[in-house]
Amino acid sequence: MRYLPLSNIERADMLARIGVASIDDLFADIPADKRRAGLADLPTRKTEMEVERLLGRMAARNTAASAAPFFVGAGAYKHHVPATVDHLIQRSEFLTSYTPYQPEIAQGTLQYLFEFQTQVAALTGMEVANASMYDGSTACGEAVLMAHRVTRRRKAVLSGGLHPHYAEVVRTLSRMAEDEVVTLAPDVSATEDLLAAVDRETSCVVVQTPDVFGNLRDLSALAEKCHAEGALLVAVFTEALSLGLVTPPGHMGADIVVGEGQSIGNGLNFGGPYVGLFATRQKYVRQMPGRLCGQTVDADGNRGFVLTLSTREQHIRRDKATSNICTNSGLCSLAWTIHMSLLGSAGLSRLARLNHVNAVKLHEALESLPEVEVLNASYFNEFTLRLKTPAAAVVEALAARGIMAGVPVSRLLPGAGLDDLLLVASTEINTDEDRAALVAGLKEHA
Amino acid sequence: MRYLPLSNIERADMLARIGVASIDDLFADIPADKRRAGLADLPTRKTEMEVERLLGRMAARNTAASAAPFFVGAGAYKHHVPATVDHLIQRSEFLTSYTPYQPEIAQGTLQYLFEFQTQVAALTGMEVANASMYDGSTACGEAVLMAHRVTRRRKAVLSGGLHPHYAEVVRTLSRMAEDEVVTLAPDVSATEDLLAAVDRETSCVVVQTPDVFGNLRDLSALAEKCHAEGALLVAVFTEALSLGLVTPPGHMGADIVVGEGQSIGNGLNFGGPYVGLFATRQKYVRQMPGRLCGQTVDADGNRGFVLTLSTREQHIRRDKATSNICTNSGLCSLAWTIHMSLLGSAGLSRLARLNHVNAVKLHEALESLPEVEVLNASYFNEFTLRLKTPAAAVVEALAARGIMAGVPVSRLLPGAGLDDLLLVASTEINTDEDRAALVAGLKEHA
Amino acid sequence: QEEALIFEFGRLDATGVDVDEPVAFTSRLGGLERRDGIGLPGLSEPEAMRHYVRLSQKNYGIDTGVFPLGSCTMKHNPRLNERMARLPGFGDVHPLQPVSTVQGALELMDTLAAWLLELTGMPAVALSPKAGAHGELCGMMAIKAAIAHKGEAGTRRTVLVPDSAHGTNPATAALIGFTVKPVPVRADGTVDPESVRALAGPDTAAIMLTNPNTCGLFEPDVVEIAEIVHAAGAYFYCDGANFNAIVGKARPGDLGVDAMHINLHKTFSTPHGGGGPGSGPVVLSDRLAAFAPVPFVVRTADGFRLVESEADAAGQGAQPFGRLTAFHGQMGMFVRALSYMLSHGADGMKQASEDAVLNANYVRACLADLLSQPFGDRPCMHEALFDDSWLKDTGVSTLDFAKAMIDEGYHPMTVYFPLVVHGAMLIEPTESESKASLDLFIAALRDLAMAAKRGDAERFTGAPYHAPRKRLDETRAARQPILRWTPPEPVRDAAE
Amino acid sequence: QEEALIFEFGRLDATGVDVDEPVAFTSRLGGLERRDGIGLPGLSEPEAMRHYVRLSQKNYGIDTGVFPLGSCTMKHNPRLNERMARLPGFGDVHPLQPVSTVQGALELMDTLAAWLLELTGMPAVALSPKAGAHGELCGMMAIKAAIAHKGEAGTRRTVLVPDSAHGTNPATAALIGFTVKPVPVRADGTVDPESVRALAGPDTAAIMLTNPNTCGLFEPDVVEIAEIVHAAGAYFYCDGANFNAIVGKARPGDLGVDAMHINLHKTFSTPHGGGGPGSGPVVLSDRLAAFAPVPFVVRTADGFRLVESEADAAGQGAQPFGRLTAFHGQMGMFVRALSYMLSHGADGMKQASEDAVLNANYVRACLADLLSQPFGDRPCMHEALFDDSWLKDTGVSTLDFAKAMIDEGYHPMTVYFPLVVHGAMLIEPTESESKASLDLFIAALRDLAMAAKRGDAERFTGAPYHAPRKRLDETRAARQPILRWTPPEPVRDAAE
Repeated sequence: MRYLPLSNIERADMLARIGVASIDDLFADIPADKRRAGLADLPTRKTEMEVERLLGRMAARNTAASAAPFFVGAGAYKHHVPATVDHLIQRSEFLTSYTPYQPEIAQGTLQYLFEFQTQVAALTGMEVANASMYDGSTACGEAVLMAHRVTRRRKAVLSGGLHPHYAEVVRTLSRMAEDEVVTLAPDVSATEDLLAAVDRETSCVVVQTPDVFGNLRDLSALAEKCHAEGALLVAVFTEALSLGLVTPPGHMGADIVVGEGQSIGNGLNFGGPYVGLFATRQKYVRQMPGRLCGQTVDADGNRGFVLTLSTREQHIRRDKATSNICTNSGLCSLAWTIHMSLLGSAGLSRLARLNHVNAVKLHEALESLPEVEVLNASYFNEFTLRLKTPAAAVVEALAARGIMAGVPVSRLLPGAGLDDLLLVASTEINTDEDRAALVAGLKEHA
Repeated sequence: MRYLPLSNIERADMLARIGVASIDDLFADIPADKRRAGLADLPTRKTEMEVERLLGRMAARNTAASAAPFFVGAGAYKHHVPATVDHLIQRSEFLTSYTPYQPEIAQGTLQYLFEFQTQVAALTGMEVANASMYDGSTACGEAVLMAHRVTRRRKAVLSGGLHPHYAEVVRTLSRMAEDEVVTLAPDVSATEDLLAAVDRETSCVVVQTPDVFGNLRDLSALAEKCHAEGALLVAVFTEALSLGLVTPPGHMGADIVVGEGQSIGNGLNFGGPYVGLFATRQKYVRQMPGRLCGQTVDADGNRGFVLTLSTREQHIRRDKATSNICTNSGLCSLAWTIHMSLLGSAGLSRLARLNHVNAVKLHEALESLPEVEVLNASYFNEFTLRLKTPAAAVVEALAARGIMAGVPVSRLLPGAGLDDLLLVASTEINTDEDRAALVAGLKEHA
Repeated sequence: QEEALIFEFGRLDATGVDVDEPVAFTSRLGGLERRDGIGLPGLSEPEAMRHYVRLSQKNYGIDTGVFPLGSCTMKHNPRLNERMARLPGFGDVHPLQPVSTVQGALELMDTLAAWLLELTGMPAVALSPKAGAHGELCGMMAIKAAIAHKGEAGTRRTVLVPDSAHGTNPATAALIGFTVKPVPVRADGTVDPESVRALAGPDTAAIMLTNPNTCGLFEPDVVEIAEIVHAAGAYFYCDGANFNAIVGKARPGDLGVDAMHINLHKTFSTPHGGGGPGSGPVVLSDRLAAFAPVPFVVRTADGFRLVESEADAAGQGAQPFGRLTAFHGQMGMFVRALSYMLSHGADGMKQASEDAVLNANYVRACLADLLSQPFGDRPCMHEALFDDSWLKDTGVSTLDFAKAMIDEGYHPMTVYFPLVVHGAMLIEPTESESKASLDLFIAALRDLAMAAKRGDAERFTGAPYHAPRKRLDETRAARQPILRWTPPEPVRDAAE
Repeated sequence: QEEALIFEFGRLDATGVDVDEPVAFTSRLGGLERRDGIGLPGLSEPEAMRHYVRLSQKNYGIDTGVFPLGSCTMKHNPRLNERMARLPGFGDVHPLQPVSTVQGALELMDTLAAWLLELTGMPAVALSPKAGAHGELCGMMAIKAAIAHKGEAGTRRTVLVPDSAHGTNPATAALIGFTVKPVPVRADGTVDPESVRALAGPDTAAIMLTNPNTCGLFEPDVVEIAEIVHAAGAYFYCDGANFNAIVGKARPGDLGVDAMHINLHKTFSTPHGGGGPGSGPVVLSDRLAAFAPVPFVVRTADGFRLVESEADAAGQGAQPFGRLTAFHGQMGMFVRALSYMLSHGADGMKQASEDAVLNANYVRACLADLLSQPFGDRPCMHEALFDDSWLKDTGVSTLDFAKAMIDEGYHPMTVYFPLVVHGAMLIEPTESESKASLDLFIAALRDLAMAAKRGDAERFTGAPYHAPRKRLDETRAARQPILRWTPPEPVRDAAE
């Protein structure tokens, strides 16, 4: 087997050195009646060529985003990632390294995490950030738990504009932790009265901007209300690129900002792995979940970096830890920080502008269609259409024509009576031809 | 522009430091009437995404070998290369390094070249090998020039089984160098009388095995005859993998062995870059062209490697050099040596056997067809078919059906009256389905 | 050479990504335009390339040397798997595309699930957990849901966790409201069924047992422990971090396990990537299967379907406890893990487990005369555990010894874990090391051990001497945390 | 750590490639089965990965630091280009597939050719040469063919080559039977037209002139030289190794050039790869175009066609001098070069040339007070040339100085070339270096230069001190060449 270096002769020599007669002597602790002689129902080893064929055949049964006019978003976005990014994250020294618990030989990982944390803080307009979480939705769940810890309250209020999957993650966690959650009704046009939902029991309000329907939200008044009631404002985003163009939550008073970082540096990957971003105020840093990289000095006085504040973490504090989380999304955060370092403020804001322009162009093109209505007053690169027929069927019909039209709201909120709504995202990848194809398709099928 | 780090402010500062008023002052030596203000007829810079689209569109207009039943050979062969190989050659320290003229910081390149030379020598059954040439055909040309130097004669004899392109390369070089070449008639069934062509004027005989028609040749008698006449035997191969299964030229008395290494570690690349292999006897080493890596010690007495015998080379000897060659095929030789290190004798001979078996299976499947006749008495993984109609048309007809049937001999030897011959190669990539598709296609179109 | 921070050499006006300047347009941002400069430096592509290549050179990886990190399973990461995960049909597919356009992706998930079930002997699996600890959460949530379903939510609130467990175990249990009750480990490093029997009762929700355990031992009484727990009406959660030792040798399903997470990045070699991403599918027994979270894949006559809502799941007879993450799990890791499984096959995976155990025992046997073993000179599974009693009076600590390994070109082993062993050193060579490599490694450790015993303390207490950094001050980092770069105070020109 | 040779640790019975064992079969090998063991060790994949990763760590590349190698043009290699070359439609296409199945590949070659012609102002190009020196051979063969066509094969047998030329120039001319006549370089580092006039005559076949030349200077009299050569009935071959300095600023076609090779790996950034592969297309004037070798691409109403035989070419009115290589040239490099061109565009390529020249002059200006310039303090093109007169009496040679740069973390510049300058040091920073990077580089060189002048000779003569190897004994390597590994003599056991 190509991955296994030992020969049978070596195996025999090693058994002799150990002083046992056979390999099975080393497995003697397994109860005799539970021992297996192998895995008879599974196929035996395959050559690399065969594996490529098998998996290649499966892959070929999927339509890649770049192979079609593509307008699917709702929490994950198709962007162009420079070839440099994927090249660099595959460097052996990054790819095959471990969590940097031995900082003297992990300064590469640690320095990029320190740079990553600084970038995330700047992007979100916050003071500090952690070294990444699994994804945006789990970061959102962790934000609520952190708000409980900070406020010593246990009731979260979820906006009706929060991505339904994020809301489900929070509700699942809260149900299990026996905390309270108030979820507002789906809020297509960003008109809900969140302020009214905040009281002295509220630990936090969780609100997304751009929200799941694409609306941009000014959080300033809500932040004031939260702070007046002693609650925290948790701001969520699913499109990190939006922060290149719109006011970041940190500038509107948010206490915790979490979001999905996939748009920067990371591919769609059918949903994962992604990279959760988590930022907060300096004063809450010891309540923050997840891994943190900090600056220090070595024995010679030279600057260096280490994982720090690990007394919050499970491997030290066990059942008193701030979170059970053990890994971060290391390699995805590396991709994120490389892409962000390439972009810089200048590239980021231009790229964000191009996304917005493409969405505006699509909006304008769609206005000619009597079959559809754009519901948004504001948006970044995604908005909601009202169709004359159920959106799910329209999406399937367009898919059959090779057009990926977007996400039917009914897929995210089944049974909510929003079957005629379609979420449409447009990024820098869309061309005039893509837009024309979508308009033509909707004209025919919507 | 993403590749250019200077800002306009920096450019101005630097011009000031240099002490000139404008960038054009630095180009003052260009005659004024020849200066250009740019390249008006060419498009301006494109984003990475646009370049991917443009080139992706061109690439999509080609049928990839792995996308079709594939039997094309005649000097380049489709083999499976482990993913490890391409990963490793893209390591920055290999990819972006230069010819190892500063050996203290190029031991990585030098050690793999030393290993490569040893592997090539072992594979060909020779004593020494160089650090690679451009490809098999140019290595063949260099072999003839070397034979001239060694024998101080200037007449080469080319077998009719030599790949016609290789023969053309040698003839072009010889015509230009005003040397003599005798080319025997195309020798489909390896029955030519090469011994008769060797005389006291002959510097070398160039003979290929497996020859271009796929026949395996025993060179022993020819070697004896050459040596009796004071000529060298130059043995050529275009399928390096064959040496895993058949007697290497070095064991049959060849003095110089050259060939195409593409089959090991390197993709088809529409003809290049490939890697030329060049091996000879120790006694001729100072007449060998190309780069050589040798073992030595450093100032501490530790083993190390350097480029050596460079007094043969153009940058030292200028017009007295053994060759004008300046580069080798560094990265391709790295791919070759990595793949060969993974294979080892054990993997190599098994892979070669699998190739041969697949060819035998194809042969047997074709025997059922009255439309075709296999001409070879022996072969490794490629043989010649005689069809009832011109092979070029058959190949086109099968290509239209998505089958890559092989190479019409008329493409290599136009006007030679061999239009009904088809070269068919079969490697480890071919499946039973591939063979069935070819047989069915030939049944219908041949 | 030192490598500056991007903030110290990057320019705020520069970018390494060309983007077409958009045409003039009417903004639809609702007055929320960002007005600050963001403050992120941009690097040209050559600058970025060099920065990250140089940073990488300060790292140690499996590809650069032996990485004997016990419990972490740093094995070879085949590049085939990287290539497969990057096929456009896997890497460039959106989680919310119409399911008709992702049938191959769903097939892959279904195939991976089938392999995991066969390997573990379990009837169900939840794929969506994003890491090992997330898998633990998933399994414990399923247990909590099952308990609630039986009407015992108010009473069964205690989870038994052996002292030797990973920290994630108690943290996970506590996170969802369970009270953690420690189970002492007996002198031989394993759990005594009688300890469990004494603690298990009507208040017990579950036991969380690692097997093979963190001392590198297979729990010989695991079947009896499972029976005790089940008899008490509780569930057996197995931490599967060390499953890599027994693939093809024993099946958790045969041992009475109700839930076990599988670290795809440990057992099936998806790269650790400097700390993630991981992937932690959870296999579930019949007693828990119905409570698995959404989404999941079902096979129908028309192809594969994704069940994404609780309502849809209910229609399938399931009672999912909810949702763990926005989408369907770590697809990129699924592809790599399946590529690993297909490559090894049944025979290769069994051989891999055997080789992992063989290598660990070989290291153990070759060091047994110098280092001390806390539980006596007996075979281990895939990792060899030593304590620090042999270092007594040498002035060298476990940490010092670990740091000195760096100077010999090796990554240290896991130290000070498991907590039940004083000054623990946990060595897991994995099946990826050749005998030649192990022999060099053993020789280096023997040389160090003899130096320590000889009293050459300086070689250890100042180590590492030959690394990109000398020993780093972790206390200072924690006391005054500096978690981000801030611009230096502007130096005021005296003339101003 | 030392890295052993594969022959020293690999096993002859091992392999890292799984291959299905073929079924029994009837061999058709004609009795020529190989019977020796071949003798090649096989490495498991993890062993191979580590071996080559560790070897790579002993190398220096553009990605790891400044690589100021004059005349070699070590500029940034964009990874986009690597990705494009690996598209299956380019990387996985056979050169002898039916042309109907490779129309995109031919389109790419045709597009590349069109760009090269526009950039150089020339009417024709031969793409097949596999490297710069091969391109020289192509160009000189075309010249020889043209001379023969005019019936002057017997008389025009001399080629003029300036002393400053690359060694490939005289070697190429000699290879195909020309006699090389050196042209002296005048005191300012350029060629005096009068020297050419004095040498050119009816026996002259061509001049081979590098422009910009190897002293880093644009030949100011290039047009007059071209006229002299043409007036003598000879041809002007231009070595285009330094074309990267003038793209968008001047066109060889406007200067009277008849043939010029273009190093795609220098001017258009295809990676040097430790010594290749290169690619050396040759642009040709109208006087030579007809003699270009086969194969070449022609555009027809039905698409692109490959002209592969001399007969076919004759039908197109061409008289190819023959064939240079088996197939169509370095397709992999064509893709990368076109990707580079498209990315830069006309504006970017001009800017790149300007930045390359600006960077070189900046380095020159910042070192001019310490180092000596052989041709005075005047602007250079893309590379700055110094000689060793400033090192006189320091006990430090150019080589020592170069080796000392290694200890500062830099790759040495080109040394002892061009031959016309004593102890030459040729620095080409390229456009890829940022100003910040150059400032560090300049500071390091200034520090070294001052140390040399200060008499700190030991820092130089023993250098490098901090490299994977101390200075290597090249004489010993050449005197008793060891060009391959051989098994050590078996140690005979005394007891036997």
